[in-house]
Amino acid sequence: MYNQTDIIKDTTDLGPDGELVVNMGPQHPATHGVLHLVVTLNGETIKKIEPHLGYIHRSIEKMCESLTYRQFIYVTSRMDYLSSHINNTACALLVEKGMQIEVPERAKVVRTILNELTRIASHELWIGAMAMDLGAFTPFFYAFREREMITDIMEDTCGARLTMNYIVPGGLMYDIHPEFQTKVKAFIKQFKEKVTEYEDLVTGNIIFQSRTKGVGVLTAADAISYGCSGPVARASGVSCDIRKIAPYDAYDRVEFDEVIETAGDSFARYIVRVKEMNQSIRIIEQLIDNIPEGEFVGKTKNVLKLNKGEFYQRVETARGELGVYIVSEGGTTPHRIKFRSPGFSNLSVLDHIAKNSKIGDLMATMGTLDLVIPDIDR
Amino acid sequence: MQDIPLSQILFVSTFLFFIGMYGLFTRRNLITMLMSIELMLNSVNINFVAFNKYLFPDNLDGLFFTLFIITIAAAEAAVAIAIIINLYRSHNSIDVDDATEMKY
Amino acid sequence: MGAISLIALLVAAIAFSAGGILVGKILVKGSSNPQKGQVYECGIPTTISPWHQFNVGYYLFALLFLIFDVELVFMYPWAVVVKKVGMVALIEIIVFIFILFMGFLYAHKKGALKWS
Amino acid sequence: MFLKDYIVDVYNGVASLLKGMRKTGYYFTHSKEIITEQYPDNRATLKLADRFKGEVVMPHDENNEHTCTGCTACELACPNGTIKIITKFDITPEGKKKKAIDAFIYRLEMCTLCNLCVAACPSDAIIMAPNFEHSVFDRSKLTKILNKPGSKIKEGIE
Amino acid sequence: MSNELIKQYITAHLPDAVFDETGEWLNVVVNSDSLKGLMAVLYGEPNYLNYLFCLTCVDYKTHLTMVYHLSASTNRNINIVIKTNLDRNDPFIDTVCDIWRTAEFLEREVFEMFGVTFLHHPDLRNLILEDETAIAVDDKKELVNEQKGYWPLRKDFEDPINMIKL
Amino acid sequence: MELNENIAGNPPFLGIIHETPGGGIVVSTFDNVINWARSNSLWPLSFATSCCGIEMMSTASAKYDFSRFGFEVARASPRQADVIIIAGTIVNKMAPVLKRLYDQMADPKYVIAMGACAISGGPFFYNTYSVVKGADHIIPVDVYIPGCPPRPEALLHSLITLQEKIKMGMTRDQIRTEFKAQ
Amino acid sequence: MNISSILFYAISALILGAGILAVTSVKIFRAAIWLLFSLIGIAALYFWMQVEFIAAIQIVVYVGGIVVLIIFSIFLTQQSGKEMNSPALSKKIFSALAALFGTAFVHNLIVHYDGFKYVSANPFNPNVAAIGTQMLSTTSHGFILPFEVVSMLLLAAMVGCIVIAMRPTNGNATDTNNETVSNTNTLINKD
Amino acid sequence: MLSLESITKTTQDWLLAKFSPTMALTIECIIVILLCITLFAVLGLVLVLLERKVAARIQIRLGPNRVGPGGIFQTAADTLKLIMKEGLTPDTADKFLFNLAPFVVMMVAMLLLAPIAFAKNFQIWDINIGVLYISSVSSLSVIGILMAGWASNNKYSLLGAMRSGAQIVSYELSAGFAVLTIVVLTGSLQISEIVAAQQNGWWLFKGHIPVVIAFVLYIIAVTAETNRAPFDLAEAESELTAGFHTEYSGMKFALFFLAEYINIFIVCAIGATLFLGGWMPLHIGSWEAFNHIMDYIPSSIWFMGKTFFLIFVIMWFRWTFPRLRVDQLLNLEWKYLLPISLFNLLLVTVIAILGWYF
Ligand code: SF4
Ligand code: SF4
Ligand code: SF4
Repeated sequence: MYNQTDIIKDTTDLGPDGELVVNMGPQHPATHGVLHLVVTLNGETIKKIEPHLGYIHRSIEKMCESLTYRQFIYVTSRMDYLSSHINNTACALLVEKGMQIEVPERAKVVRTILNELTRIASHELWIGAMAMDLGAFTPFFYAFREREMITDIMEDTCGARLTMNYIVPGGLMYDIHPEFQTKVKAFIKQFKEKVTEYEDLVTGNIIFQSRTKGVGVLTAADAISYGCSGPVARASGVSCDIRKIAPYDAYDRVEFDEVIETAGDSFARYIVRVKEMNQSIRIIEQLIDNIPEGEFVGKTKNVLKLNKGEFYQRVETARGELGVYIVSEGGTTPHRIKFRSPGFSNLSVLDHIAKNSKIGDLMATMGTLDLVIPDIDR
Repeated sequence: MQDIPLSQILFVSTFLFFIGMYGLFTRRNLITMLMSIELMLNSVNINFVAFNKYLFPDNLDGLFFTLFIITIAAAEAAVAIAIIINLYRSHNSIDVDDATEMKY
Repeated sequence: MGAISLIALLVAAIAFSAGGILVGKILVKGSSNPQKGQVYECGIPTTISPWHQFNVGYYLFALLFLIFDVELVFMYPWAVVVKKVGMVALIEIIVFIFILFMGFLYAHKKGALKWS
Repeated sequence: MFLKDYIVDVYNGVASLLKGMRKTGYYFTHSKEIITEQYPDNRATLKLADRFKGEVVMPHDENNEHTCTGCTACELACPNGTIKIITKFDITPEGKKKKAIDAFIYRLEMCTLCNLCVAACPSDAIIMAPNFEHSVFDRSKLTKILNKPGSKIKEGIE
Repeated sequence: MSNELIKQYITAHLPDAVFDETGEWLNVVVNSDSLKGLMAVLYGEPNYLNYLFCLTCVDYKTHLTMVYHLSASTNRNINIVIKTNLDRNDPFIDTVCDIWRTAEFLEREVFEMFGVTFLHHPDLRNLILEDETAIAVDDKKELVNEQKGYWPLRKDFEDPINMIKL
Repeated sequence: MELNENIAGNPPFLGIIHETPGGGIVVSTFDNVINWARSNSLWPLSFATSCCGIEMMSTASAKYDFSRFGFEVARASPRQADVIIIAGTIVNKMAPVLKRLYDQMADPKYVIAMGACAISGGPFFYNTYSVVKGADHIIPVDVYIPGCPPRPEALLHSLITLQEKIKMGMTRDQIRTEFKAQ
Repeated sequence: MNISSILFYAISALILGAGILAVTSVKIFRAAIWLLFSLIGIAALYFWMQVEFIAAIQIVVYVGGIVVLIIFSIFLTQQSGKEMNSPALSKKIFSALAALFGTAFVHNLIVHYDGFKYVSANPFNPNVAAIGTQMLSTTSHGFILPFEVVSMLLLAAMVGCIVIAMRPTNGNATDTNNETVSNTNTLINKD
Repeated sequence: MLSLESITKTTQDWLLAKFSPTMALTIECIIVILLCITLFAVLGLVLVLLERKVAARIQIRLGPNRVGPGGIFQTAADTLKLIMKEGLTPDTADKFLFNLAPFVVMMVAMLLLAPIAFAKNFQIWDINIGVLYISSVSSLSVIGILMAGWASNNKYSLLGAMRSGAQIVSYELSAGFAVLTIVVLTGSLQISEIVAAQQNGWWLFKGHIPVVIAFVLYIIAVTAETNRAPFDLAEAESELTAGFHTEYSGMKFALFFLAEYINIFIVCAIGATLFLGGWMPLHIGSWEAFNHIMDYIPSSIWFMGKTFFLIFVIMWFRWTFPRLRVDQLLNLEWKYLLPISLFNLLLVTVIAILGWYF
């Protein structure tokens, strides 16, 4: 039934003297899903890492070719499920761009708030998972406590906890929940109180610092060459925040800083994400009291048809730059759709920066790259 | 305890010594040879302790000898293994047959 | 009780472990399939046995450990009598530790304590 | 100086560790921080968000009537073929033929809970319900027929 | 740096490049032979279009089109799209992964999804689909594409076993 | 809306009501004890392929805390795990891996299919060339919990259902006939 | 036969049996394990002789140190799962004969020697305090000088190990990490 | 009075009066065997549950609470399940060693119980080399781990076992030196004498800062020796799936699991004995009334209380800290702990010789 051979060829060749070829993944606690790394070890030192993808390749790009422009959005929440709102936004923006749909202000602001909440939620989860990779279990639970608050807000407004499908071409699917603003404010208050806990438990911890500082160093030149984006590139000193470069939704009217570190090591990537959460809070604070009244969805036709041509939309997800590239032949379905996923490029850098480090370092490096495998495999 | 005569303990150590010797003769691998040598050293230790216990209980000289033998065995094992590892690095084998053919 | 108790403890350990394992063996019958006996490696079939030669980086530490362990051994009888013997013992051990500490510093300087 | 650095190193390291231990110690001693909701025991009080998308249901009123006209807009809107509508033709009392649903087959096992069908339905015949206790031993139990047996369309809905 | 300058620059380098400015960004259609040279030129001074953020392929039923999205890492608002058309029956092109390391994985993906052969690619194997069709490619393009036919993202792709059409 | 109301065909809620299994199945006390132990100590394999895995993590987190049931000892090695929670899509390349993991688990072992993908391919049923249309094509599944993703409470519900199934001490076939008849 | 002698025979059987297996086992890792059991048996024998201190030392140094070291070096230098090629049969027989002959000879010696009769009136009292006192004493049976010399020996061994076992060169192994993308520029220039 | 001392004494007297000495000895042995097995089982159950509860409290959740009142039967269910689970042996493993390893680990754990003074006059064997016996026997446990790791024929197991080997042997040194400080102060290796020496105050309080340092070093070293987080590299989940026991299932796995907890108990018991006075009640200098009240608390409670306090500390470590990397781990031992403990030992010697302790 499955055209699949049992043998992965690359593992058959014996390593040279004293080298051990170890498969990490697809089922491995640290690969965050189903990444398969073929790691060549010399003692504890990594000599080579070869990623094998496709264990969660769900042929989304093929599938989207037969889905209409309203339908294909739901698939994208399943791609990078930790940034599902942002993915949805990208698709919605693209359809709006292709059809020149006017989006009401209210929808724009709400989208921005939701996107930032999603970013915080994603980073929270990442901190937890990353700490877990490094062997500290407790921060995971603290991080999830805050994340649950966001999930609650999402659930109230979007009706789902993870895969929202709330943003539709033209605006939002339905209006925000009446208690949305109070809940978000409560969350901001709690978050500001609790974020110092990470300082105590993780950031300041000597073990954590010694495990991440100077580990997996990525230079700016490499970051560019490998096409890295998002926190990974910003930790290496490359400015690449799409929210600044090509503002969408309400990003052009909020003030926030693009967080840039220059060390390029795992610790810098960690710091970038933590600071980014604070920036997100800043953005939300600016917008939450100023949600304009009005329609939440613009006028759209019942059947969406993109103009003939090519469209590209970039957004900044929690992991980096997501690009959606659509070739339209003018029909109701895309002719070709390509998702430029941030994780794909960020993953390709793994071999380069984790080589000649220890197995333990691989966990730190991989953790700070923040890979979401379904996003990479699509 | 005293129903076991000293000679019985000596038999055991003798056997052990010759077992070690057999190993030393038949093994061609430096590590296994080292292991055989450890056995032989241990049989000597048994003798020291037994003699001390049965024949000269006034002093503990036998015990000290054992103690020092163990010390020296440890130092010897450490250095031997360092040499073996070094040998392995340069010749990729720790077989005595290969080692004897080596050109220095 | 004396040494007999050690034997009793050994018997206890064996009885405990063997008992548990045997109960499981007798009462549980598992299914069998060809994959079950294979070595687990994240769901990918293993192709090279780890019994293939393998570079352990730790032997240098084991070497050093052995030396310090022997030192430790000599310090036990010393520690027992040090209060009785007094100053002589202190000087003795200072010399003893000093000499070994030289070795330690040497190892440190040579980078033997840096794990590569 | 070497020795000073060494001692400062040790001191800082230990201090940072103690800081972390203080935090965890705090939580250990403050049981009011525990946030666990005990699901099966709190069923009575568990309040899900109204909008929570648990499954698609078709509300029936007390006369066992629903408002689905069988227009198949939901079927078309559904991205992954979860809904299958089998229509039949009822004979109204006036003797006219009228399209109505025979079976509204909904395969919960496939539904992505994306809300597109609900949004597409012109007569609000289906809604999302916050039910989540669906676990079953047998997959075929998850294929449901949403219109209740013997139900019919509400008067005046076209 | 404006589109105009880039255009001039490209025209100077490749007189037969075709420009298309109807879309959001400047599109350049070039010959597949000259693509690599153009890329190398754009990468370096004075353009510094050194950020390849998207590399993909589009199947137009008559031909395949490789699409490269380039940008300057210093100013990500300068974007340029370079396209080149390939023969659908025997698509091959020079790799760009010695210019951008990210291209290595992206090209592997395109290779298995569309069957485009990238010459001089260091490790052209399947990345996502099953590995059994791994093949070695060197300069001779005759050797390639043993996995003929299983190119999922081509438009005429059929897989009656695995694919259920709605 | 009242929970679980008017859902046809669902077994009665299992977490609270303990009905003795009928159907003329003789269960000795010893078996009862064993089944009690097994049902209360289900150690999951840490295995998650995609989005549903995040909800699984949420279930582990402090708010839902599946450790209350004794499930928290997530084992990375299938040898020590009792239950695979298939949290996420299974694709063709993953299928043999999943099968191998299942095969390598020590008996007794259980499987929960979490989410639409694991049950039927769900969102990726049509027009995909690489998705397995239901994990039960590969390994036998004990409990299905639909949703995309199922919320943590739903996963807890499925675990309770599984516990109940184990306590019944019936085989898969027995269950099928038993519940078909209902 | 009382418990004590039963124990003695059991321990002897363990020592000898494990010893024989240690020198004949074809798998080197197993050989190391058998050696370990033999050494533990010897420790047990010391226990039986009530010299607990030496028994503990035996375990600490031999089992905790030497055998672990041997195991590590096995991994480094061998294919630990491979069966070692066993020596030629003739060699085996010859060695066995030599060993047997030696055993018989010594056995004979022991059996016929009767100088073992001397038993002191003092009880044998090997407690640690006594050992410590004797070790630190400077009288005729004191071992203070050997004690100090041991530290020299250990120092020498440590220095020797480091000199021998450290890799001669450490330079090139460290930094292959930084072969960055900068080579791409050169590639382009070539084009 | 509720004292284990009187119970043992009565039992012994009764046995000797009733039976011949050999018989009495045999019966005593049987009692010891049964007691130890029970202790093992109970300790395992309690400690695992305790760990899970502590973890839950730290992690702001409830922890097991549905099996029995407050979840107290949770570990019983786990154990029963593990016993009733199939025990697998990989085809390619070295079956003999694979099956032997859990026994070795178990035997080591069991043997370590012998010299522990659980209460006043309640000790299986007050061996005269007490603490040395403990160090020597505990160094055997590394063999069990190496055996398990190698015999599994699994890469993760092997890597885990190697790490564990290097780690355990390294940390044995500083544990040994920490123990030595107390030996220096007491002048004896025997557990009973060490406890007796703390009659008028625990060493932790009597011995000034150096003993406190030794105590800290001891706790760190034994945490590492028992492969507990933050030193749990041998079974580092995120790196080596389950480390050296990846291939073990069912009861054999349970034995490793159990032995780990028993080892924690033992090292904590030793720590309590050495530094916190074992079963000695808390006595403060000349506060007669206070000392008297303290004496009313049974000695076994004192002992268990101190031990469990140390166990709690070790658990607290585990749920707070990230894991170290293997080279950092070795660095910590060789660059920090070892020199500090050497130096500390000298300090303590000076204190002991000059009689500067209370
Ligand atoms: S919710 Fe979405 S997937 Fe489910 S039936 Fe409606 S449209 Fe289809
Ligand atoms: S549910 Fe609504 S959309 Fe679907 S068939 Fe009925 S009326 Fe039409
Ligand atoms: S069922 Fe939905 S949430 Fe779960 S894995 Fe599939 S797509 Fe993701």
